[in-house]
Amino acid sequence: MNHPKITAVSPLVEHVDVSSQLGINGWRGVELEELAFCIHLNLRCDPSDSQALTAASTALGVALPLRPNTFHEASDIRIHWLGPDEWLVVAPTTDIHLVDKIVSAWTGFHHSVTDITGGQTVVRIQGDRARELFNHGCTLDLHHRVFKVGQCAQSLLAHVPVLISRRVDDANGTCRFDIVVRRSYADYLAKWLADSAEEIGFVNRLGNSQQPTSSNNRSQVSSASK
Amino acid sequence: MSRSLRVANGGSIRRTRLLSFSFNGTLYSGFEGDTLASALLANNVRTVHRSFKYHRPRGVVGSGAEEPNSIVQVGSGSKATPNLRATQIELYDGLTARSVSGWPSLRVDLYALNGLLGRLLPAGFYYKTFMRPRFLWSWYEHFIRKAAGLGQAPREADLDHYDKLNIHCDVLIVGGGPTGLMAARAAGRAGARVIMADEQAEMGGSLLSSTASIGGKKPGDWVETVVSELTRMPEVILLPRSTVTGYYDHNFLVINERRTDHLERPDPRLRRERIWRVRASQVVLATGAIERPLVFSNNDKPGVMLASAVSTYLVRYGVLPGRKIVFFTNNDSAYQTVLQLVDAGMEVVAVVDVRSDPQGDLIQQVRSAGVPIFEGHVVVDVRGGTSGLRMVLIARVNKTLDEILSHKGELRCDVLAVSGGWNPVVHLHAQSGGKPVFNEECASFLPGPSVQNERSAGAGNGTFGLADCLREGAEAGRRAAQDAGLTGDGSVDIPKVESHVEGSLHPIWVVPNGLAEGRGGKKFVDLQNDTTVADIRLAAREGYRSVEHLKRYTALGFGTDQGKLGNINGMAILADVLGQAPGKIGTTTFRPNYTPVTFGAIAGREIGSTFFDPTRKTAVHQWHVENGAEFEDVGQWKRPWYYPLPGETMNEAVRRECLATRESLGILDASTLGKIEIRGPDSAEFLNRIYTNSWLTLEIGRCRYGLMLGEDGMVMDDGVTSRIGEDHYLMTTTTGGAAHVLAWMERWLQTEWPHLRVYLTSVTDHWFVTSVAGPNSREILTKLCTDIDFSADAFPFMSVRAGTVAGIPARVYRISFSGELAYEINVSANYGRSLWQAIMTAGQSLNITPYGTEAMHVLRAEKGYIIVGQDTDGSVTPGDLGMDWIVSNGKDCIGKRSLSRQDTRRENRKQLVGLTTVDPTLVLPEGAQLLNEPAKEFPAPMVGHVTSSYFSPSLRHSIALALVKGGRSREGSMVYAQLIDGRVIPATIGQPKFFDPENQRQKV
Amino acid sequence: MKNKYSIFSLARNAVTYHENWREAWRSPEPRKGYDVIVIGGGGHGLATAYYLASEHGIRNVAVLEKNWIGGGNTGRNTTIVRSNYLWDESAHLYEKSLRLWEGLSQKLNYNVMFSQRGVMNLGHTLQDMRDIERRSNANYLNGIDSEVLRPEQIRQIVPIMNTSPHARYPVLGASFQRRGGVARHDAVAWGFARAADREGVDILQNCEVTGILRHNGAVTGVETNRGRIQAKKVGVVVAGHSSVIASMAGLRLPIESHPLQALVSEPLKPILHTVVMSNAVHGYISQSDKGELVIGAGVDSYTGYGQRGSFSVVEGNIGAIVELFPVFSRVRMLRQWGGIVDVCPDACPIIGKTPIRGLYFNCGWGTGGFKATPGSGWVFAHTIARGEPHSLNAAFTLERFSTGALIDEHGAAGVAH
Amino acid sequence: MLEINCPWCGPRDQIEFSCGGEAHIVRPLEPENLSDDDWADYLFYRKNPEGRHHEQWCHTAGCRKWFNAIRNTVTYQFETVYRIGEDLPEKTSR
Ligand SMILES: Cc1cc2nc3c(=O)[nH]c(=O)nc-3n(C[C@H](O)[C@H](O)[C@H](O)COP(=O)(O)OP(=O)(O)OC[C@H]3O[C@@H](n4cnc5c(N)ncnc54)[C@H](O)[C@@H]3O)c2cc1C
Ligand SMILES: NC(=O)c1ccc[n+]([C@@H]2O[C@H](COP(=O)([O-])OP(=O)(O)OC[C@H]3O[C@@H](n4cnc5c(N)ncnc54)[C@H](O)[C@@H]3O)[C@@H](O)[C@H]2O)c1
Ligand SMILES: Cc1cc2nc3c(=O)[nH]c(=O)nc-3n(C[C@H](O)[C@H](O)[C@H](O)COP(=O)(O)O)c2cc1C
Ligand SMILES: [Zn+2]
Repeated sequence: MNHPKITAVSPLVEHVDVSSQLGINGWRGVELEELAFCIHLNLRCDPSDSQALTAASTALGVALPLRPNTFHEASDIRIHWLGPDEWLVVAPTTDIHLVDKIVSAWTGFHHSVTDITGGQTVVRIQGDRARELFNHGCTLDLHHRVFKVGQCAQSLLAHVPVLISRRVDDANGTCRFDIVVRRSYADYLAKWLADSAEEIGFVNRLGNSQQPTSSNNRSQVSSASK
Repeated sequence: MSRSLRVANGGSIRRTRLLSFSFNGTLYSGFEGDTLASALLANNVRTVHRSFKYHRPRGVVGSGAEEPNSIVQVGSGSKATPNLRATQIELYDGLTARSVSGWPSLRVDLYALNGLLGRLLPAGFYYKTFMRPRFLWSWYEHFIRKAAGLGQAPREADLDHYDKLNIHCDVLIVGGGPTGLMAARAAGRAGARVIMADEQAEMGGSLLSSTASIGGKKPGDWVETVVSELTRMPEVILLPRSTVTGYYDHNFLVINERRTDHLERPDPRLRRERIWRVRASQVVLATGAIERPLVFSNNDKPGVMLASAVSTYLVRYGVLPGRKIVFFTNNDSAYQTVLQLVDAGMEVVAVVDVRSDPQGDLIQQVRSAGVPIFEGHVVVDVRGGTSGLRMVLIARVNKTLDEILSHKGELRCDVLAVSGGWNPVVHLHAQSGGKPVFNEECASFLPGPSVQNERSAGAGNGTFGLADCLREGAEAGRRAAQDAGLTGDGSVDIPKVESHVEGSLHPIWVVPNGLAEGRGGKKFVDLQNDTTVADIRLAAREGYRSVEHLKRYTALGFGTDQGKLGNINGMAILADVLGQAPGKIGTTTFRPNYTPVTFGAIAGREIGSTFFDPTRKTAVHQWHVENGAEFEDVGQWKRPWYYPLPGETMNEAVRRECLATRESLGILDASTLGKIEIRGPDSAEFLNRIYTNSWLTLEIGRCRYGLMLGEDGMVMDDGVTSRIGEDHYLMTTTTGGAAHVLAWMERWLQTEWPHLRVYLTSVTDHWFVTSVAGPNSREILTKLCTDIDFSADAFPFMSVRAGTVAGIPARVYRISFSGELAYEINVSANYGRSLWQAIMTAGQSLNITPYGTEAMHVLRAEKGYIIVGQDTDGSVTPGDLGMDWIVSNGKDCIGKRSLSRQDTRRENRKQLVGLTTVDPTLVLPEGAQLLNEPAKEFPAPMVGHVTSSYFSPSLRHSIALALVKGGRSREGSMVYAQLIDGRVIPATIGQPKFFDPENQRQKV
Repeated sequence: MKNKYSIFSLARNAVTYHENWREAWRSPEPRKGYDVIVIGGGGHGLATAYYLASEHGIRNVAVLEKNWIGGGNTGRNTTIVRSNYLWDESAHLYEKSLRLWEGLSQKLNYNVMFSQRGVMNLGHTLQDMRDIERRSNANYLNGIDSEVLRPEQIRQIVPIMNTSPHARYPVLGASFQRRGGVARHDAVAWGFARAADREGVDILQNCEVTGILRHNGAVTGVETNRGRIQAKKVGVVVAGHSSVIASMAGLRLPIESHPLQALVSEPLKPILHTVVMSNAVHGYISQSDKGELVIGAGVDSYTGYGQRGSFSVVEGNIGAIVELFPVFSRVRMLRQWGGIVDVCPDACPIIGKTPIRGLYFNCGWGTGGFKATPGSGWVFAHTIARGEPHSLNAAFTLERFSTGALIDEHGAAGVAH
Repeated sequence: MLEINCPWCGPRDQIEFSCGGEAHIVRPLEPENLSDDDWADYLFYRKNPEGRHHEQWCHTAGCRKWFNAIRNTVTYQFETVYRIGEDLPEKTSR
């Protein structure tokens, strides 16, 4: 049977039409951008099992960070520490064999690899006043001396559970954070961000919508859900 | 009649900016930089308020947060703001304010009759009367309530918005006076992240009304220099108009920043107020001191002011609050103000000093300036009215200050400036857990040992000399930075200031007037609550002797000023009455807020329909919206409740949705159910412990229903769990219970059974889930999915298969909550919309009908399936639900032991039954209570209640589930639902199964 | 009667400048021993002593209070009084209390300002409404006044409430008990103290119990900071400190002590004429006779004896109030404080015997015992005097935690205050 | 507002945590062999001390790990935190 066009829809699709807004004094304090449709994997294994760790880093090309609240990154794959035995991998959509790689690397170890791609999205917040934006609803100390590039933390932002990571500043030195937010909360959080940025202004690039999906990455989802 | 009291020049007001404002309907003008209080004084407005109990006229007493009298209502409509202190309102053009008391007007206040009846109204009088006849109390209360209260709450919703910021810092400095400025400078230079907050519009604190030179500069210029240095430091945040209102545990402080009230036309994007939630490594309290009034007869008359306020109005606002000023003091500081007045060329009538031989440098200067000083004298009474003072009466007093030796006559004046010494602002120190200690020298309380990471400095620490304040501030800032771990050099030079020798203060708590106690004019201790010395004595006499009883019996310190002026005097007076030292009596408890904080600011931005609480939405939420769904709140989720077609009632819609599902095909968005991945070799064992039934035998690809108990044996959650792989399960939970169940299982795993090799991961958000239910569900799935064999044998009830539905990789479960043949399709939520659309399109010919939670509830109730939380309530066991079968005998599980307790194994517990009403069209209300026979008298014995109840469209009669005492053995007998509206509805007990009791339909 | 309170005695005393008022209660030295010692000078303890003397003729009684009477939860609560509880056992107990409230000022000759202005309990979800119906029907059948209000009716009674169907959690309805209301908390303690004192009860303030004396499994007295005092029977009514006293007697209780906070606004002219409670958005509010809005919410999650809690609870609470009453957004919060509430697993009190003979406990009232003050004292006095519970408190034993016969008021009714 | 030191993540604001009450209550191995009183003791009875208290916390909004803490219930100060499975600090350090 012929199926209608299958498209992936980002949880922020409704925000595509939200127009950017200038703040007081014409500020453009932050840019809000969605990095939709990344692959999100939740990994669990025993961190004292060095063989399992080695197997994972070989498979992924990056070592699992063992230092709390840090992430490792290589060739577009980022692995975030979530807990002493839990990590979040965020990888580009194109990395379709990722799950298979890690699952097979871990065969024989007590582990868990869970595809949660559909369950969360990444919002990038960059700009001179990004920290201020967070401060409206998050109790973490994000000061540059405290929360350095390479660090990440799970916390609450406007009562919503999020993972915040401090990324390398962009070429102009404006600082950049990525937050991972669960799909069901994403719309609320995006509205909250825009509201909180009222004074400082924001540039909206949320809601990367309706990306046509190649059959490739559909099979990716398939293998993850077997 | 109004003549201006503005002096020709001086003050830091901007005289080029004339502002007009109204007070009680009269137009006045003032300058930019004025407060409402200074502008009113400049316009010679004397009476600004009527007192709470006696409705005596009251004028401005202070110049800041301590002000008890000048409470006003500002603005109107959605901007109406009650109970602001005129001393803290920055003037802007067009400001409108009015008194909060006085009826019909401030000048002629009929309630002032209370004053005549004053003797009938001692402290606590209402506890002694209004008791008979009993039914009249509500009538009395009506008038008591009307007489009470200050301003009026707005009648319109607030259009302003508020904001919060969380912030961490190394050093939080409270107070931007000389002490705070030096502390900030030192801490800032050491490289610390500094926040300095001051409640006033500008930094500078008492320097704003000082004329002393500092480091060779005028005070204002010096402040300017420091502020501009601080502004250049990137890690320093200066917050004017920001009150530190609360000091909580673990060095968490709350700052209330006011951002727009002083602006005529603020940018609408600016949030009116902002709460800073500060976690400070170290805190420096440089909060200064508040001058203490003196307590004498009629000390509340308009025109009696704090000496420091007189100084502030003159130096800072260019207002001379009177033409002829008398000073009344027991210490040297007021002499400073006398000199300021003299320097400005004003007339000072005299200084009345209780000390018989005051010594300090300043006294000499005042004397040589030719101002008469009445040593060893007191003011025994004052005369005056709503338009100000006329004179004060003075008398000679004995050495111990408790007896009048001789009356000395009167001094004509229009202002009496009083100073009874200084009370360091120890509020925040006390809030932090510190215990203020009484200090004899300043006759007040000073900060005690620190409990949290906090230090006091300057006047707030009882250090009153400017030079000492500067030094102490710098030191406090430097050390705070050090203690916060900063290693930078925090040294600063201490600017030179002139200093003088000060004489000591002679405390006097009540000024005698030569009459017996309670005679003569009232002596007010708490101006806002009209608490007098006589009230305090009465309270002590009646046994209310603890300082806390005193406070509650007399309302001392209970007002919006929280007793900033009156408390210390009141406690000392009590101590005196009881013959104890004030230090022994102690203070009442200091609590947040230091000054009142707007509710809106505390609520912050997270209010209203969008932000009050996060809303969780499923991947097809927008489709539901576009298709007219009404939503039901389940936890934070929005779930489609029903989808009315135009003109359709809820009942009609639900009926249509139910019938379509039973007859052909319904589709439900079931994404909100909790979903937890369980992985690891011990998963089955884990499930065995968590669920009541056995999980060791479930085959891969099969599903099983499970019931979860609390350790108390009561049903906590339920759901279907399926075995996906060898060591891999997927559990579903109720929508509302999802987070709790995951947390609960994690807790058992981590704390009790860490040896079990199991990992839990929430996948609730990852999977979009839709249930396709009805006799035609197999047909549509066969259409949409070619890689799964949907035949009954290949894909039996209670199993799961992986495949591709509408081109989307999916897991398909054959489970049913409706009793129909049904499938639940799970796909990555990114494809939720595509899947939903595809099904809707494919189902068109089958009359596919989306149904909401209401129809879902009807369908499941027809089958007798329970909803945890609706048919159970935290007191229901599996046995009560007729589900003993699900509690496995062969093993332990959480909560099992509780089931064998005496009460949980009792016969006559409430048990789940089905009810059918005798009149099939009557739907029992959910929550109806059941009786064995209609009640003739009350209380009547109840035997159960209705938990779920609907009209069943398929059966064409009403159905209900109920919990009834011993219900399972009562099949066929009658119960009566007797309702609050008087109706009695008879119903018959039956099995909790109404439709297809043999479950034929879901198994086809 | 000497020193009886009335408008006439006020007038009489006014003539003499109020110099002749006698103390409301004496401050005697502790005697060597008493028939009954009541530990805890809160409302419940003082009421117990009063009813021991007035109903059971046991006058050789002392109330021992470690600080000042009424300074515990009695002086910190939001004063909501109602009796519309779900389960029969609680409903009967609280209704007894409400009946006592209705004549209390007269009985004590002290105006406790009991104001029956109605208590409204809002429902925001369909399940809230089922629970409200269920409870209201039960109340009705238990002979307790009760109504279920629709949003239009709520709007009429409280026009300033946000009853918009578009609210995040719209108000779907409410239960309403018109006989419910508020009372002046301090006056309740003082009124009972004065009345008990007149019956001969010794009220000993600044008298902290530091030990429970026992012999052969029976209580014989208490150790205090003012010395040892003997007693034939000891009744413990110390709310948040119940576990502390229990441990002095070698017992543990099914209780945890949590901070519960409350706050008041600045005083306003009358604007809110009933008590409004919402468990779903977490806040309840009334306006006192003095004009301030009296506001509370739920407990802090951790145990705490600090009489203070966390700011986040206050934020949530005020958020809820502003959500329900947008007109209060510009009103300001004056003061905030905390109490220590003794929370039982089933949100119901424990009133009865202990394994130690002569030692009785009355505790576990948690967040909602102010309304029970007279009733609790009444049944506890009976229990101590007779050595057996009254039928009204028979179900509220410690044994229920072993048998499982809990009276689960929060499970079903979301009980708060 | 407490600041709680997660043994994994370091100091975080209280709102990220949930409190689990008294620590070191071990679930009986054979509940069926307990008397109703003993079972009630495990289920409901608590020390609830005024002062030093061993309790469990979970870093709910962070690493999701449960841990133990010793906290004073009057001052609210934490004396120490330690991971599940780690010895009680008093055994080791005092
Ligand atoms: C913020 C808050 C709001 C509340 N709101 C309501 C409400 O709206 N409606 C309602 O019905 N209930 C409410 N409650 C609950 C209610 O306040 C209490 O249940 C009730 O007041 C308890 O009274 P009590 O006399 O038992 O305890 P308390 O008044 O606490 O009295 C116990 C006394 O025992 C004393 N004591 C302790 N240890 C010792 C010792 N060792 N020796 C001697 N004395 C000792 C204490 O000092 C204290 O005075 C609220 C409670 C709080 C904290
Ligand atoms: N006996 C005397 O002559 C005498 C007495 C008292 C003060 N003084 C003089 O007063 C000065 C004291 O300097 P200082 O810096 O210690 O005090 P200060 O009074 O100059 O400054 C304190 C500042 O703290 C602010 N403040 C107080 N509580 C606050 C809060 N909770 N939030 C925000 N801001 C708050 C006040 O508004 C004020 O601006 C010295 O010059 C001293 O000589 C003299
Ligand atoms: C019903 C009620 C109303 C109150 N009203 C006020 C008030 O109007 N002004 C005030 O300062 N405090 C008020 N309080 C709070 C008390 O000042 C005090 O904070 C509370 O009794 C707790 O005691 P503590 O703060 O001394 O520990 C009120 C308390 C209650 C229980
Ligand atoms: Zn953590």
